[in-house]
Amino acid sequence: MSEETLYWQALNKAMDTELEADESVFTLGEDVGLVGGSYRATQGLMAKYGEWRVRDTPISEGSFTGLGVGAALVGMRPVVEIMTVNFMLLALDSIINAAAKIPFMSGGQFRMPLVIRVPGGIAKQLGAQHSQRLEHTIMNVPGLRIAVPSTPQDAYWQLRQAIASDEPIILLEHELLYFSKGPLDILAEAPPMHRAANRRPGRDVTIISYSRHALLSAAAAEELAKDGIEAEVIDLRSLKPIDWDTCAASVEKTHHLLIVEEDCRFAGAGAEIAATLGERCFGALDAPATRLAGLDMSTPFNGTLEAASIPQVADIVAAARKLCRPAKTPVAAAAE
Amino acid sequence: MSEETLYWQALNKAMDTELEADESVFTLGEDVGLVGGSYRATQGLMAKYGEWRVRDTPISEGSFTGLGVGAALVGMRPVVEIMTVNFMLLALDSIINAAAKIPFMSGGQFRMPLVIRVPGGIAKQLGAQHSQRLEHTIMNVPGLRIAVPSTPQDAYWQLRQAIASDEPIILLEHELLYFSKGPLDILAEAPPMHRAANRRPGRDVTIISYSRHALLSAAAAEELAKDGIEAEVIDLRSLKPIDWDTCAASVEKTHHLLIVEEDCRFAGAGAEIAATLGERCFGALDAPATRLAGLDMSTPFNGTLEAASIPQVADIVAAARKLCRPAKTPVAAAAE
Amino acid sequence: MERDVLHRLLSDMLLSRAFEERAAEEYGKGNIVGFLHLYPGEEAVGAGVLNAAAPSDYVVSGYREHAHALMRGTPAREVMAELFGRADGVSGGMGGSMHIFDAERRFMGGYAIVGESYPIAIGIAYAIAMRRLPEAVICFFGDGAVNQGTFHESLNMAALWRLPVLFVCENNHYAIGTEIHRHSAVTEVYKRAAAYNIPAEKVDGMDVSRVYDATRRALDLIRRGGGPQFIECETYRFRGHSMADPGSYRPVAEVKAQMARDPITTAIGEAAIRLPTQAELAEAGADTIARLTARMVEAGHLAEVEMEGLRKAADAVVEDAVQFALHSAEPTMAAAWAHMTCNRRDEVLI
Amino acid sequence: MERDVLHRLLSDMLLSRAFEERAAEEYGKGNIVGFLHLYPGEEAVGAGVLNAAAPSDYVVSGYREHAHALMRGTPAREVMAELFGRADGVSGGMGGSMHIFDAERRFMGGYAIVGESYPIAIGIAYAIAMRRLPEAVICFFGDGAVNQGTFHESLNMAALWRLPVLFVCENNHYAIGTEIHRHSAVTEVYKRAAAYNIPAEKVDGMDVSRVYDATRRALDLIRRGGGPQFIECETYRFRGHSMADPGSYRPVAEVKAQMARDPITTAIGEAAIRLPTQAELAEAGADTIARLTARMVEAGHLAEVEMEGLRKAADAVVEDAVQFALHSAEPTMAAAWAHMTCNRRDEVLI
Ligand SMILES: Cc1ncc(C[n+]2csc(CCOP(=O)(O)OP(=O)(O)O)c2C)c(N)n1
Ligand SMILES: Cc1ncc(C[n+]2csc(CCOP(=O)(O)OP(=O)(O)O)c2C)c(N)n1
Ligand SMILES: [Mg+2]
Ligand SMILES: [Mg+2]
Repeated sequence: MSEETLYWQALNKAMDTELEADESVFTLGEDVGLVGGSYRATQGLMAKYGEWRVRDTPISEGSFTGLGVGAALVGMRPVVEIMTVNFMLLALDSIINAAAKIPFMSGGQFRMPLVIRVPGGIAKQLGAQHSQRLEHTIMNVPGLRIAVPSTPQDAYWQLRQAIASDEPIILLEHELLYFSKGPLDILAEAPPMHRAANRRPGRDVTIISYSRHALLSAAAAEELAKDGIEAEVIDLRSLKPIDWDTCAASVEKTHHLLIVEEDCRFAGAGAEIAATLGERCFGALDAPATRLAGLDMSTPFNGTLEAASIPQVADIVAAARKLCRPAKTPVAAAAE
Repeated sequence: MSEETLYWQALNKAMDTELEADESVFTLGEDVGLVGGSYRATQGLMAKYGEWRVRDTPISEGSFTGLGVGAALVGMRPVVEIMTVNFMLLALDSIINAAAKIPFMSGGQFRMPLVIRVPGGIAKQLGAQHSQRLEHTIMNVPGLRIAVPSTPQDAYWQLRQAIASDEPIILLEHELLYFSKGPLDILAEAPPMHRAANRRPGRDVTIISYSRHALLSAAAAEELAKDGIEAEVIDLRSLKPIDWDTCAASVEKTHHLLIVEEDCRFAGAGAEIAATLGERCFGALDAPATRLAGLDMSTPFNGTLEAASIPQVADIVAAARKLCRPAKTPVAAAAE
Repeated sequence: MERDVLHRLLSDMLLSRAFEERAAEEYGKGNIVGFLHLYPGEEAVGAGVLNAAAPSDYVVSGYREHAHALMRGTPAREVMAELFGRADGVSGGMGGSMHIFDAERRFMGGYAIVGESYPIAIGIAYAIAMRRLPEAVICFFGDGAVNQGTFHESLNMAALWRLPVLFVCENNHYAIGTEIHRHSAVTEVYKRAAAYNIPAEKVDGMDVSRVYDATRRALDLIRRGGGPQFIECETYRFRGHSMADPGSYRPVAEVKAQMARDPITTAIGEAAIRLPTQAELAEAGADTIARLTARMVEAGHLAEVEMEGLRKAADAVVEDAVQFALHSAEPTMAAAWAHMTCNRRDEVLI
Repeated sequence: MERDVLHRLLSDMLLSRAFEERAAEEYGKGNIVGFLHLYPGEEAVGAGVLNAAAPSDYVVSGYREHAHALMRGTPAREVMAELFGRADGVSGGMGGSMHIFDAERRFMGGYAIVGESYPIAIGIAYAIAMRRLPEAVICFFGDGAVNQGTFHESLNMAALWRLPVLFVCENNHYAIGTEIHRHSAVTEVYKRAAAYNIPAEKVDGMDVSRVYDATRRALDLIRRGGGPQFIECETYRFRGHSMADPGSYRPVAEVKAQMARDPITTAIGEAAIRLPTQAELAEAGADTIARLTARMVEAGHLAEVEMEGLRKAADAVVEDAVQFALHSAEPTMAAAWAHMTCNRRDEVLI
């Protein structure tokens, strides 16, 4: 049933399916129509559904995101694409002050079936202004939900779930994942949108991550296994809410927690994870909940420095090893 | 030497002193001139320094904040007042993408002596859109500094230090503090802007807080003392960077950490504090680092619910008591 | 103009005025807390525009919007209870005076962030256009709000896609304490719509029938597919920006002169047999309604019983609203959580 | 127009063209990574405007700005090294092609967030106005950038306070793949400046001498206290939006027709004894520079040696720049940290 599919194709298929099924679904954003989206997620859809349902917008992020809010208020199901997360800073008033608060402020009179799709993260030498990971900027806002699909299957599931939901949901898509491949089974039943996925069972250390770095963490776990360290890899899939039960269950089993994130360390997404699990699993932890994160630095353009500014697979391996066997020498460890 | 002064008067005096001393200092924002600022911080200054140096602006937060960035690039020392933190969402591109990144992106060619003053926090029934605490939204941004003065003396010191600094600095002022009184000694030597203050020594529990909630925490400590619990109260004064040494030293002494914040709990400022100190003081903590924070809810307009949505003195007392004496019954505790 | 319409307009204005003055009183007593932006002086704009709109049209407004909601038909009780922060308030006590929402009457919200209403208005209009309905969106905003970037962005999109929106600028010449000459390079607001090819006109916002007529014409054009329209209403607020503002940045002479142009005075004049003379108006001064009414009744322009009836009806509605609000319960925390998660359906989260 | 000026303009345009084509090549080889927005087709705008500016003026630009920096005088070596991300790049390898800064030449940055440059430009202008200096700020932006809210906000403030800014719109008719008719309700960009009472004019952006003249006039007005000025230059980019964009949303016929209007062709024409005829220009087609040069040399309009000299000089500068960049070291992490904290002075933080 499942087919190898590119991440962008999975999104494209999800959009297509929803546009087909429900007349109130429409999408808008810069170059989503004629060009088909910077990362192809809306390719071919304008030709199929017309320009009212697949709308190219002027460069006016604040207002076209707010347009989505207004349309959602009257029962449409808009999917706003903000070309990259870096431009979302221009749309935060519409997202935080309007979308997230209207249902509450109105005393529950209005639904807000708004979806905002945003490519982001560090790609390949796009410079400091185009390399942001702003998950943290929005995590603190009550009333929003945030999904962070790392696979084509999740991208497909979560986009469809987000469109079906009446809550305002932001999908953070990673720019380096659009051309990654993975199985997609469009008939498979989806887990709840916020459910974390256990990508690899293990007993020695829990690695919690999300988006692209969940894949890097899984790769690191394979390395660690060669070393005899069995890491359990949890891919959060959702940053708001976070599936604490799945996380805590793993930590209570492994007694070690490594949080891996691309976001800058200071007040990054990992801070909330470490704080909550540090409190909840206090008795179970044999070592402090540890964060491996991006440097607290604007992203350098130079490629070597750019790569060095965020955790790579080798860094994850090293951090996990250190966490599990802090006192042992490599020789002793190998002898185990 | 020290005089009882209102918080807004301390800010006003600091502005006046800096405007007087340095021609490159100027301030701008909505109604800072003729009206003298919503919270009076710039009262009387336009009459004294003229409209070019105390500039009333149109309602254009994105651009007048960016105007400050441009002026700072050529050696001016602008102090931008954003009327309340809620409108800062409209100015985040100028703050995050421009002010915070230009010195770095330019390879160190430019200074950024920009100060942004922002009243914020929950005041008195201003509704969900006017009750935000957005410290967390900006804490994750490399290149920014954030000061959170809780007393007139700190307001005076930190505003002057911010203006003197070449880094972009945001002063988060609390709306309920402008009419609070405290001693101000304009000749006293200032501690470094980012240094945390130990507001009350104690041995049983460390309470870390900032801004208005640092004052509430100090009040709670007095209550706790009646109970025989000696709380040490740390007022962070700076949210970026955070003075970890002062915090850690206290936790290593008390073995208990309570973080009190007005911000929503999920991914609030407290998350970073709990995460870093939970890791750094892992061995010293007898109980998990605990956060007492605002509810993850948009702020209700109704006054009773509004008050219930953030920690009050009694909540702090209860949380500290529970942290120090988890197993004891109230009777046993009283008998001590 | 039909006598019926004029009476409706006058009733609305009297209700709004009575409501606002009473709200100010209740604010003084501490029954209303927070920001409270009152509408006296500007009633002709709200009354004229909203009476010209159809029930199927949508309204989007700012933070000075509870008067708009009243004139749109939201029961005074529910508006007052919201100002009091009570459970029976139209927004359940969660919104407050700046966030009145009334789904039933398509009153799509008061927004307290200046400039936030434009995108929301064009979003609703986009939905209308997609569905090809004969509806329109009315978007209210002030002269100060025109300088927000969203004005520019949203008007461009409205024009580009010919969306059914009527933009109504309530130009009261001030953004809090900043007079229009000090905040806008072009002070004739309606001219700024030309940058988007949006037809625009300026009307005397102190004259309710002109506002009404202009709105009728504009909505008619919109419904015939003419795309967005723009009306600038020149008006004046008699009070400070909000209850916290004494308004001392305005010359006393200016305030007095404007008060003499009280729109309610003008409406009464039109509803009656002959218009009051300029001299009569000028003399009227601050307490226009009371003094002019007395003199007009004396002169037989308006039957005492009729005028008294309108006034009393308004007062009674407001008194009833206050009593209702006073006796309404405080909302519970459980209700607040229910509102937070009102869109979650049956999904169970963590 | 003086022959000297024309030669300078032509040299700049040839340098820019050679630099860009070589950059594209280096991109293909992997020496340049990331976004790379090239300038071919639009050289007349940058060359005309920047040659008319004084060294004491400031320049603020977008992400298609490395050509602007070149023509402003930043050594090609330092620009190329920045595109390569090397330590000797003008921004130390920290910025990249979209973030060229050159303090020495008052090149105040390339900004990659569309619309971000307006506020920065008016901020610099505000400082100039406060200091009463005879300087001006030149702010470049595209037709797509005009729809960002900051355009509206910043132009209003510039006009309100009569700030010394020259707004230069490089209208190449496209915002990536969205043609101007599909993104702007008013497509004659210069008309939008009227909403702020800013004097505006439209010039043929493929004709470098017109751009140069218009800029001279505008800067002159600004220096005489005339407040902000606005120039719209109609132009065209020959390539896709960036190296990642094949530009397939544009009709081939349109691209071909525009290439025939190659601004370098026009400049060569003016620098020489007689202008090429329309027919000659039309025939020139895609490979304008090569073909026209050959024919002009044949006709004796431009000395072969002279033209070859200019071209070779440009090529040599570019070749030297590439070699320089190739041999420049990678920046270190220590340097990156030093840039992050470059404003900290002696303060020791945690
Ligand atoms: C984005 C934003 N900036 C500032 C404010 C504070 N503020 C509230 S009302 C107001 C003045 C608005 O003036 P105008 O649009 O003319 O409306 P009026 O109050 O005169 O009806 C300001 C500056 C705000 N609410 N939102
Ligand atoms: C705020 C923002 N939104 C979107 C983008 C993505 N983007 C980069 S360039 C561009 C088109 C700009 O068009 P225009 O202003 O006409 O300049 P041109 O590229 O044609 O020179 C877009 C949409 C961006 N960089 N910033
Ligand atoms: Mg106004
Ligand atoms: Mg363009």
